[in-house]
Amino acid sequence: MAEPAPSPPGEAPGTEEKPLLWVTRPLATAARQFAKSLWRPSTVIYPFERLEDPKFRGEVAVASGRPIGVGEIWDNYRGVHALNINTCISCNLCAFSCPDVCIEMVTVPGGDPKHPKKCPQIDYGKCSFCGFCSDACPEGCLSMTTRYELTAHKREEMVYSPAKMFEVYKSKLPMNPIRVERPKNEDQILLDPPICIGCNACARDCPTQCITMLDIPKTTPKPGEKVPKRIWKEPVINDSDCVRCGTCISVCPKDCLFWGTRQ
Amino acid sequence: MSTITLFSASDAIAAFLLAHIAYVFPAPVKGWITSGDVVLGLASLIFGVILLGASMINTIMLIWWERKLLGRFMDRRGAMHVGFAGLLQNFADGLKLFRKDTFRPSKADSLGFWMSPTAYMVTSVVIFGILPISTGWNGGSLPLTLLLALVIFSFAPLFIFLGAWASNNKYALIGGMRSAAQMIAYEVPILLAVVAVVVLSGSFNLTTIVLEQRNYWFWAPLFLALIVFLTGMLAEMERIPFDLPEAEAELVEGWNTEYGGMLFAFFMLADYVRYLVGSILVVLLFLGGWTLPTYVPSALTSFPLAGIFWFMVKAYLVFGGFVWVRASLPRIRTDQLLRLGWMRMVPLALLSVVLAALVVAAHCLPVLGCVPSMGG
Amino acid sequence: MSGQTPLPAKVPPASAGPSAAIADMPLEVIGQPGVPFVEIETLRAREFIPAAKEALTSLLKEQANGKLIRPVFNWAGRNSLFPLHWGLACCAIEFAAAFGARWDAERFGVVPRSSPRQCDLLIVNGTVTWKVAHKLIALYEQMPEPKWAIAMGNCATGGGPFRTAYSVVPGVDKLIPVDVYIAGCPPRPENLLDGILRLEQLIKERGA
Amino acid sequence: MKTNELAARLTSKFGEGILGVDEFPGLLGRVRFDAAIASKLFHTFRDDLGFAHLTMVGAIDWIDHREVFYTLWSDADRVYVMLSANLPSDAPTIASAVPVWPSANAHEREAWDLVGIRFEGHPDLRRIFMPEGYAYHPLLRSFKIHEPEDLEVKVRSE
Amino acid sequence: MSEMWVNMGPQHPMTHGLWNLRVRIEGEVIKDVEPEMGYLHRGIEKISEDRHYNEIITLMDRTCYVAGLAWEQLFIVAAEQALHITPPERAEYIRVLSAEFQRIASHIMWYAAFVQDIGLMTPFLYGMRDRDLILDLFQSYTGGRLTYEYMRVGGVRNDLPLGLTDRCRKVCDWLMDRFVEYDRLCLSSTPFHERCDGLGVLEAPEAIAYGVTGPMLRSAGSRRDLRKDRPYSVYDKLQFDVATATTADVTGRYLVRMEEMRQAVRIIRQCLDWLDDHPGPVMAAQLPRWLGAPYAPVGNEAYLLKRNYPTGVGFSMVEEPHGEAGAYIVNDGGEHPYRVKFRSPVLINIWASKRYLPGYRVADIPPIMGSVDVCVGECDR
Repeated sequence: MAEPAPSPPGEAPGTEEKPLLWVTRPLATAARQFAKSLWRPSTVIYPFERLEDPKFRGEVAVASGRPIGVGEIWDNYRGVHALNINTCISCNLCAFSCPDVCIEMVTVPGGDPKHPKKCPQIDYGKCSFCGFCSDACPEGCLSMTTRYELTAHKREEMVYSPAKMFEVYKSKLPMNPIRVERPKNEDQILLDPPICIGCNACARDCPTQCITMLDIPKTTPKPGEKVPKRIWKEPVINDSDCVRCGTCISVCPKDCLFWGTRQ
Repeated sequence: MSTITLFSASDAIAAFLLAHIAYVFPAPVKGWITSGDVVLGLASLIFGVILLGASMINTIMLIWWERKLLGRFMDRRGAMHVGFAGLLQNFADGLKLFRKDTFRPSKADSLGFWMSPTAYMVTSVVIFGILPISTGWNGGSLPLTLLLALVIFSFAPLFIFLGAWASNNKYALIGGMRSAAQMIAYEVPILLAVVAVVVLSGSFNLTTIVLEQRNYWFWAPLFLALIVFLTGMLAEMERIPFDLPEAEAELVEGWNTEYGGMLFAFFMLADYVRYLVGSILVVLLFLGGWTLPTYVPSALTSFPLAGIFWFMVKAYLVFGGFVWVRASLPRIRTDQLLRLGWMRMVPLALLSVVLAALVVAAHCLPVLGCVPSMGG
Repeated sequence: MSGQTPLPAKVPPASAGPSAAIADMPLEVIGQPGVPFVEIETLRAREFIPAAKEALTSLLKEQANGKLIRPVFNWAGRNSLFPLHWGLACCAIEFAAAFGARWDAERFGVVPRSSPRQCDLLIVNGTVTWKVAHKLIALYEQMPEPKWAIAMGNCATGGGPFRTAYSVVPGVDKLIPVDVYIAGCPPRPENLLDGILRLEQLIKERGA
Repeated sequence: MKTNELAARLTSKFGEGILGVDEFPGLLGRVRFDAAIASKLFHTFRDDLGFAHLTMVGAIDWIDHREVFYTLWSDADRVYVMLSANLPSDAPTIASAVPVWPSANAHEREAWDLVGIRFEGHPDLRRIFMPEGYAYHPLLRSFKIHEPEDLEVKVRSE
Repeated sequence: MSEMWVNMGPQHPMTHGLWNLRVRIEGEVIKDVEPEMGYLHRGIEKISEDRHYNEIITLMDRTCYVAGLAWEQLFIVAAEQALHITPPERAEYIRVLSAEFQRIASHIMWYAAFVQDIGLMTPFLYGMRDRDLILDLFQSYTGGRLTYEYMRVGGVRNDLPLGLTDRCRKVCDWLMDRFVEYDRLCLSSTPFHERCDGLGVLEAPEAIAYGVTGPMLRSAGSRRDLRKDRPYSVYDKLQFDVATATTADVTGRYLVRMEEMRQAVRIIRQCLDWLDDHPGPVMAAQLPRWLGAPYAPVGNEAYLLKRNYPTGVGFSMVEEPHGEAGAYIVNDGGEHPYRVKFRSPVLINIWASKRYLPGYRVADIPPIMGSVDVCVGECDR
């Protein structure tokens, strides 16, 4: 056990404050603050003034007695999501990356009947505004705006459909500008060729269309082995287009795709 | 007497009203209605209503004043969106509280629970009624107004304790006990400080006390007594740093924990009436009442209702001082509070009585050429 | 002094009735024995009483329709919402910040009170667990009518990030009726103020 | 003190009771011991080795057995050490550390509440987080997290 | 008045959160206390077992909602140890910068709540006002006011934006002035000393026996600070003093926290200077994407299948604003940790109230419990 030692001296004066005439100093401090805030208290009159207004930024704010602008770099704030439906590729990455499982992919008009277009629908009664979804979005179509007001009378109003989020997008609110860099050594999707049956499921469901089924010359069949009467195809993945969503892995009926690093 | 007093005004109103109401009645009734007794009765009623209205409006303005002041002390704005600068905020609060459910907890004592806020309210308003505010506004110019006011002022612990006990809540009970102990303890220094004033002015009549301050206000010779009186008033009014009975941090809301709705509004309003009364007493006893120093240009004192105006300005400023203290000091503990009362305030008050006597003696000395200002 | 001021002996008939004859007559004469009861006064009374009755009836009717006093009380009620001073979890910090100097919720007459008896707004600011659920209900029931509840933040709205946990109530609307939901984790103080303003709008529309 | 010194001292004193002293990143080591010598070992650590501060008591459910771990801090050596004992799943009982370190009180109640470890000699072994009468020990692997929909059904039925 | 049990909580202005202090009083004197916890038990340890490492960070912010970044750091240190990852140095400095700012914000929050307990209303608003400036800084680089989700396994989410260091310096200067003002309002007033001196005394040997850590222990004269004794992150490269007091009472804890804020400003200034001179990456270069990337679509089970996971254990103790927080992570080679165990300093500090409360009066409970700095989120988890 360490033995008691006196407190080391701090950098600033003020630690040696001692009572002076009972209560005069606190009274004087309060009075000083009173005089300071008589004309302009630090209150932001919210519905009429907003922190993101230019008057609370930068030099103007400093002139009014604050050390820094209150709303400095407001654009980084993580608020309500904006969704650009037009560029959404239905890759499901936002839904997968959501820690709170509040994103549901719902069908929106615009896809072909075989592959309906699905866009995220966010339940703000569960969303924790962590920003993982907008970080994960490979196309940058789901991003977080600086809008923070979101109240509702009914629980159902808290669920934001893609159309509603598209409206937020169209309102041209400032978007969160910080984009997270992708790591350089991303895992790739590799194929286990002997298992592949060439079913085309991965290429069909790939949101970025980066999988092409190419003819693969099969090795000469051994004598007696039956050669199927079809063309052998194998998926080839274009790494630069791949967003690593893993859809192909989940749809593969034979589990022949897996994660790894190509040597 | 040419000046219009509050009572003469209400008398005139009563007579005017009765004369008009009398139109619709047949002759015998008419004669009775316009007789002196009825007019006097109605005049008293109007007098009471005016006093009640004045106390309520003043109280509500006092709450507004405190909220705005406190806001500035705290670097914020306070109520500002309801009415101009939040002036209507407290009316909204009051109306809302009057409309809310008023209910009694099932285990509370019915009589005490209902009675104590009402009695607390009534006694508080009565004190306001008997205090003179200007030469005209002079409710009960009794020879012993000061004593009467202080006596009614000290009824409060009884009702607080009654309400606290009746609500059958541990916090409320502790708060009520603290309140009673604290108020009784601070009666003594307050009375001693008042004795100093009485010694100097020679009267228990508040009007006389104010008139005695025409040469100098009493705060200068009786500075010690003023300090004691202010401290005592803070304790009697249960404000920070002496708001132990309502100490939010340990006793939720203190003795009015179980009260809601209208009864809570009664407690709240009565509290502020008491704050008002406390400020008024300070102005009356030490700050010259409705008078202004003679060097003040007469234009400032000659407009209608100037007395009431300056009196209220002083009272609100005194209350502003209470708010200032509230904004800067922490709450102290019961034992410390009582120790402060008995060990510091009582000796100081005694000392101030001696000082007052010395001042009076100095007046009487022919050497100084002063005229003794005894009597009244 | 004023207390001893004698009654004014004669009140001048400053603004007398409409009739010139009455107006000219000295007031104390009326009603004296021997003075005849003037017909016109009876007429005035007959006019006055039905008029007064009609006015009173229409007032009562308006009151019954909720146009007279109710709007006043509605205005009072929506402009002085006292929330309960109760911190549950993370949102309580933003709740406190909303009462801080920068946002100052007291501007709208929102003053937190510690005793539920004096409150009319329960702001559920945080995660509600099963252990505290019955206490929440008790507090809500201790508040006198009319009362409102705001679910602040995701935990109160739908359980938020903790709704899968074994101990958490997934949404406080399972326990008490909620009037306004506020999204955010936690909501900014502005968002809370926005919710309170929205509740005021709701009270105005719905009446309460 | 080094890990091997600690191992030597403990083994010489307790012999079979010490099942091993492992290297542990950032700590002096992890002492695996037999639950039977728990009380004596605690006294040794506090009185002889100077570990006056018990910072953490926790438990892990390894399905076939449960593990209790204690982390101790020594002001003199400025180092942490971890003690760990394996308990059988059907009777997870170990001597309480409260007589040695009073701070173990809340930790052990938590371990009882969440993982169901019984601490013998604990003065007040009640649930600390979950309400009294709760039927499960939630941090056991056999306890599955409710789906929120299940809970909603439960709420509605209540 | 005879003895009675008084429940202070869970809805009570003194508690600053959801817990219940049952007090047995005789007159106004406390005879015995019994803290009851668990009203905010959210099962964070259980949820963590079903979450990916980066996803647990979102829980950490909510575990301790006044010191989110400190708890993020606590978890990250343990997780990186369990996963055998070394973050770049710049990320470490940014973490220390954030944690120290968080310490100031947390202590200011404590100050605001504490002075309200003893009846001072004004400093509460001053405290909240000054804390908002720090939150503005956090918002400008993390994007959140209270829940940041900023640190990641292997680094931090993004680098500091341009010009932030200057703004931080301005805020530091402003805060140093405000600390003087705080002291003027409290230390210079006699009622404050009458209210706080000699209350809740817990001497060092008892504090250690009862497991009390943090400012409460240092106020008893013990120079124990994990940043010095067992330096994690880059604390061994920074100059600062350990704040201690000798009185072991409420005033002592006040002094320790005030001095810690000044020392934190000192640390922050050193970090800012270093960060200005050393640009670089803020995320470890060699990270498998599933693990250390800023995001990972772990909701997709296929994403997680068929990978080679490392195994390991992580143990970290961090000097959090409330005391010493600990994390123990068992990684048995899966995408989720097998078991996460956190040590909350607040739980133990409250628990020790059985030792330091009896004997005082009911009116002393608010200052004494206020000086503990209660954050129920991390206490109940």
